[in-house]
Amino acid sequence: MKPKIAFFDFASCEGCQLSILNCEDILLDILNLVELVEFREAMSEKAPRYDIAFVEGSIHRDEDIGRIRDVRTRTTYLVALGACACNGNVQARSNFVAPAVNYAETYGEEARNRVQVDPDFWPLWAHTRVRPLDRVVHVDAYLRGCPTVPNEFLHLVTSLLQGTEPHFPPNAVCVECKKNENECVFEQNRTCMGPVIWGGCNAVCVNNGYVCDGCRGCLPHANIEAHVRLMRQYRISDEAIRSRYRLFLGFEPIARGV
Amino acid sequence: MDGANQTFSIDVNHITRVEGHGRIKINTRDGVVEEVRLCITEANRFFENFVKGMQPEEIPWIVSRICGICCVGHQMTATKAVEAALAIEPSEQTVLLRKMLTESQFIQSHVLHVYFLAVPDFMGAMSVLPLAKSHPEVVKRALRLKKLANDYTAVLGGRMLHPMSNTLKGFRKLPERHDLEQTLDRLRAAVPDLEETVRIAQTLKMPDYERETEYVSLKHPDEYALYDGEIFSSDTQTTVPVDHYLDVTNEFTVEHSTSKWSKWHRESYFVGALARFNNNFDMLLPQAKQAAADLGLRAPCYNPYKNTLAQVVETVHCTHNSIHMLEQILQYDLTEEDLGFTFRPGRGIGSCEVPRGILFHDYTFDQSGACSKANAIIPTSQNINNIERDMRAFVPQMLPGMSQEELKLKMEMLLRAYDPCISCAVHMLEVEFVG
Amino acid sequence: MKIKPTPQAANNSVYLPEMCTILETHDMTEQNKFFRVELSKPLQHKPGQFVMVSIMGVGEAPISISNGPTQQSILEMVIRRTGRLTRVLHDLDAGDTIGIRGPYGSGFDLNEFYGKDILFVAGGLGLAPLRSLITPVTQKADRFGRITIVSGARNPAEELYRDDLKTWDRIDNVTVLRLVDRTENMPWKFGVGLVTQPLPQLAIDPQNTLACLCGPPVMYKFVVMALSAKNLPAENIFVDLERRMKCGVGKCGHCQINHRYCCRDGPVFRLSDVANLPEALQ
Amino acid sequence: MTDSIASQKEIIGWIRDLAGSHPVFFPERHGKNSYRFQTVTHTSDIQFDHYRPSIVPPVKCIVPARESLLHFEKKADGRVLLDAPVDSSFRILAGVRPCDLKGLFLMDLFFADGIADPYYLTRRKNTFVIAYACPAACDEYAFCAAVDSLDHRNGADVFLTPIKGGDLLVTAITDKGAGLLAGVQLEACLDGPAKRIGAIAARPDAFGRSFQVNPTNLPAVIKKNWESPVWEKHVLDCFSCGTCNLVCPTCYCFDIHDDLNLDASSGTRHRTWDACMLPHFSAVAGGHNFRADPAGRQRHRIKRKFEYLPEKYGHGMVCVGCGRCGRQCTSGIDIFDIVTDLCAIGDQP
Ligand SMILES: Cc1cc2nc3c(=O)[nH]c(=O)nc-3n(C[C@H](O)[C@H](O)[C@H](O)COP(=O)(O)OP(=O)(O)OC[C@H]3O[C@@H](n4cnc5c(N)ncnc54)[C@H](O)[C@@H]3O)c2cc1C
Ligand code: SF4
Ligand code: SF4
Ligand code: SF4
Repeated sequence: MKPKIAFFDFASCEGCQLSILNCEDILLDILNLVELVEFREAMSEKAPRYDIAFVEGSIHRDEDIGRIRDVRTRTTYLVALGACACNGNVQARSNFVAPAVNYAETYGEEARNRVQVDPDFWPLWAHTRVRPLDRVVHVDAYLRGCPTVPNEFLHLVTSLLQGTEPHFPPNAVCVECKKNENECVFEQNRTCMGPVIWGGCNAVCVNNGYVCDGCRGCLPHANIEAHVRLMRQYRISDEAIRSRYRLFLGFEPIARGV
Repeated sequence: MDGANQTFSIDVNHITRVEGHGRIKINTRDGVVEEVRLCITEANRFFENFVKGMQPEEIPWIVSRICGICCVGHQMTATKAVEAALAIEPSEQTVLLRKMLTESQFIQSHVLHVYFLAVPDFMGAMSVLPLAKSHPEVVKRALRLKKLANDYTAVLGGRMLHPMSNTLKGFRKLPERHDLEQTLDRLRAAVPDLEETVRIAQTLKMPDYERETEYVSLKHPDEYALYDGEIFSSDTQTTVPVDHYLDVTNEFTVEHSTSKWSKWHRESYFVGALARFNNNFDMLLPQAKQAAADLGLRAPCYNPYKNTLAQVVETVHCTHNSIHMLEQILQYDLTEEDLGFTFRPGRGIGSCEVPRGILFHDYTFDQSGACSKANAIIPTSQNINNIERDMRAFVPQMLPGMSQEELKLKMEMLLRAYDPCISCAVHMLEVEFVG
Repeated sequence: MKIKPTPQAANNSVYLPEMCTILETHDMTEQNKFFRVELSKPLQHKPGQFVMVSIMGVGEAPISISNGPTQQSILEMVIRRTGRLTRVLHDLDAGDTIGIRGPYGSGFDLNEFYGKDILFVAGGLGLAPLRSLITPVTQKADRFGRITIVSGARNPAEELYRDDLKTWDRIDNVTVLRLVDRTENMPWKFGVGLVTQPLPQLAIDPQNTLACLCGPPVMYKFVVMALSAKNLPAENIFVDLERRMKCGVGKCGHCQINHRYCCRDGPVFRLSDVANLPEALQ
Repeated sequence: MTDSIASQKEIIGWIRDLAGSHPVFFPERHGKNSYRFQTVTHTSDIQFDHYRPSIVPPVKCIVPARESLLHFEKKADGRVLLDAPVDSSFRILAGVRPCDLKGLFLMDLFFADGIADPYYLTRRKNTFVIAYACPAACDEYAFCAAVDSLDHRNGADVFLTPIKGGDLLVTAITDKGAGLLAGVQLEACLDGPAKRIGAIAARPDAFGRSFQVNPTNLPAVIKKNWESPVWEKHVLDCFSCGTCNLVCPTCYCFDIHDDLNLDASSGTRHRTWDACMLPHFSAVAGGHNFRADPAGRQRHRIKRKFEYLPEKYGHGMVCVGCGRCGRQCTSGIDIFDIVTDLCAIGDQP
């Protein structure tokens, strides 16, 4: 029987779902292999149970927690889709600003004062803290990156179809940089997060003339101390290093500490 | 059962086939509409807040994450704003490449909206999936056009979403000549698919509702304004400079909304494809004008459902305009540019049209070299006010002859016609229809 | 000048498996499944060798040959469910197809064993490869000295090849010592303890005994210590080692133990050779 | 072996001509500071004067970063069809420096050893090599002389030696090489050996970096160091990123994995470059990792180059001294420094 798959989203740009819709060449093939039961971005149907749930976005509010827990109870396998779901992505940087300040910045001083004294004030804003999914529910697999990489999505789907789990080797972006024969950006007197970042994106940013900013999250074995020393050698101030780590890695322990 | 003399409440939570989370609530008592509300339930990601402290070149790259489907638009607008702040003048070559990048995303976003999000409504389908079986040729054409547009974006930007090639002053990596040539060939070959798209759009039966409002878009003396121009109002028929955008958007908070709303010369205004079409019809390429004629779309048009048709017209325009731009750029070799610049503190404002309407970004940099203040006003948050007013106007008109289900569908369709991108609405908003 | 390329070598790749049909499977324990596979021709293997088993689309892994050398076109294996490939293997049954290439590795040289006392020490799944040697040895038991088989399992339910152990035990010069780490409240009438436990009591003639060990990495150190205490020279001890493998033919580099390739130079090593391989028993 | 003399211009013209009818790879300038072996086209910049070892060595043309080992197709009736096509296309590697030539020569041994690897060997058989002798060290990272690869010639089909006056001594080493040169008008040279000696004499005395220890004694010195503080010292800043392996002309470890097509029945078994410095290189199912600490992996890498493989194959160091790993390591960890430290310790009584 075809596995039932469903897509859900929380705070995100929804680009990861779009990345999958963007696999035009194979979209119809995929739909032959699975039964798509929920995909709010492209369809109106809803379903009570699914085999695989792809969840995009980070968790911010109490109501998000309720909803992701509900998804977890309905699905056999839960995949964190994209950087927001895997590690909080860019918005995790807002964790470094107190919620009241966030409101004040966006909605004015008055809002700041009220949000602090009136718990019922604009409950939708009950912004707690930007968290990746696995801080709230168990996650079975991670499709990293901002946006997610279609090839990894395919590997995941074909693995599950065959009754096994996907495997994403914990190798640095540098590996793919070498396979693409890129000149290392350090060679060009620029700095890169690649050595501590989980590869799998084919080093696409370096391939296209940029550096790696680390959207796929830190490797489990990342040698952060060495990376900070390396950045300092390139005369990057500690403050700038911290800010750099807080671009995409705001939720990683390192970004809090550097 | 029609809605006359009925007491009911409709609550559509998690509206489907729109980007982001929204909710429509309608309450009627004895056939009288008591309340119509549109709530946006998307969690705020506080972009304006957390970009503070970032380096100038980081900003366009990070704020593209506001929205997946509008990522190019956000990146372009932010690039222009930061360049304005730093007094960076991009070269002609850069501007041309950026215009192509912009139009590539118009094609992809409009094709996605028309085929995946809107057409199923008209064909009575819950989604595009059943159409893959019943109308495979339609779905295959949609995928073909979308793929072309996506590949076009990737050729220029490095990848389809959150492209990294464009940066302040220019491109980190220039597109390969070979890829540009191939894109040109493919765009030319796509013309029949476009004609077919127009033909399908002709068959869509648009609900017959009109409400005249203020239409706001960029306007440019030489071209159909997408990348550049000044802010134009259909009410005054004049433009104001982009730097005065705050006078246009006049954001205000309303009791039932967590977002700021916008209004200019009247209670609400419309941004997006229909506004551009109404305001800049003359600048459309002949092929696009022809498409409009084929669709029976005449400027000015006051039926918001026809925003979808205006998107079809713009798709035709962008494709033909891209063909012209590619022909132009292929006449000379692209040159690597020095992307170095000297920093200066200051404030800069940028505006572009994105598929869903006019977009503003505003950044200030202090002496430290980092961003100290940021603001972004997104088309969808400008439109929400207008959408709710459309709903309030249409629901009483529709009620007498319509079942609850139909009414619900028509409201969803109306919302979808605006192609709202709620993820973009970094300004939070809540519109409730409770009775 | 136009140069003609050397013509393409037709499908003779070492990495090309033969697709074979599974004849029989049964669950031996919760994690271990027995497979009997039909080949197109006899494997011609030596005891202790292994094959690469694959499922197309999932991957490939080294698995020990568990049956003794035979003229039949049969391959027997015990596969533990641990990862990506093995979990899919566990879903297969008689009639399904898997890829096999091999046999690979050094293996045991049966000739060396004739006339000798033999001590087998098998921990858990280690009995599967050792069975490929125990089988020919017990079939011609009269040509060997005393044969002792120490077999350890985590608990009674985890014991492999129960019938074989019984059969072997019935042979005159064969002693089978069955142990479990813990009974875990299951019926068990044999020994309780680690495989090292009975070793001090064994009468071992250091000059005329060969010992073959196979089990989890932690086992070797302690068994070797116990055997050294009995003065068994390192030349007389064989260890069957396991490493990550991709190619099985000494190329991919994953299984290297210092300068040796586990797949080519092993997986069966003489302990005296391993002495200068600090990575071997760590 | 025949010698002749040609100007650089003639040789460049010859390479361009070859590129008209065959894929020819030549190290071209790339990025700020690097070179890449790239297919020669009419816009290629072909010159011999400037060079730093390319980002990845030319052996990438023979073992690409990813190649297919076999295709499979599962039929509805349960049969599985397999096909293992071997790439037998033809290519020329030109401008290969002695370090990489030695690298190729060693790779030839590795892949032919034991059960031969048809993918490598078939491509290699159809690969012609035009090598070029370096007149001076390419940069401060090179130490080819210290590991005896500077004068390596085995494995080339044509060898180009720059001689006094700027011309090139063109030596057809193999019949294949002579074939490549057939039809090219070259000035015959009768004193090739003398010219070669002259070219060597004209090189700077200190050619690149050198060790305190004679190349032939290196394995013995490295062997003494199993437990050594040197290993830890040189991984303090290591990212375990594998760059040092991936850019090495004699690293050949690979991974194999399957990719299933979306028809869920056909697909390809691929082999991709792997690296023993990567953390999971020696990890097995269940989580045990036989080389879990970076120092152990670093030791393994160094010992392979300077002890294990030299002893096994008997063709000298398996590090060819190109300097790529040190040059490209983001943390500046340099195999030359590691070996120097080991030699220093080894010298202590
Ligand atoms: C010589 C030899 C004989 C073996 N005999 C048996 C046997 O008879 N029965 C049995 O159940 N197991 C045996 N193993 C172990 C078995 O190979 C692994 O359990 C198996 O590779 C796990 O593969 P996987 O895909 O399920 O696991 P994953 O963890 O998903 O591993 C992925 C890949 O890594 C490699 N790999 C992972 N673990 C190992 C490992 N322990 N050894 C070698 N490669 C590994 C394989 O290429 C494998 O496909 C043997 C190993 C070796 C080296
Ligand atoms: S550019 Fe970045 S990812 Fe690439 S090799 Fe250098 S440090 Fe690694
Ligand atoms: S190179 Fe870095 S920033 Fe770019 S996609 Fe990969 S992990 Fe993300
Ligand atoms: S290149 Fe450097 S950092 Fe990377 S694994 Fe090698 S020694 Fe370590």
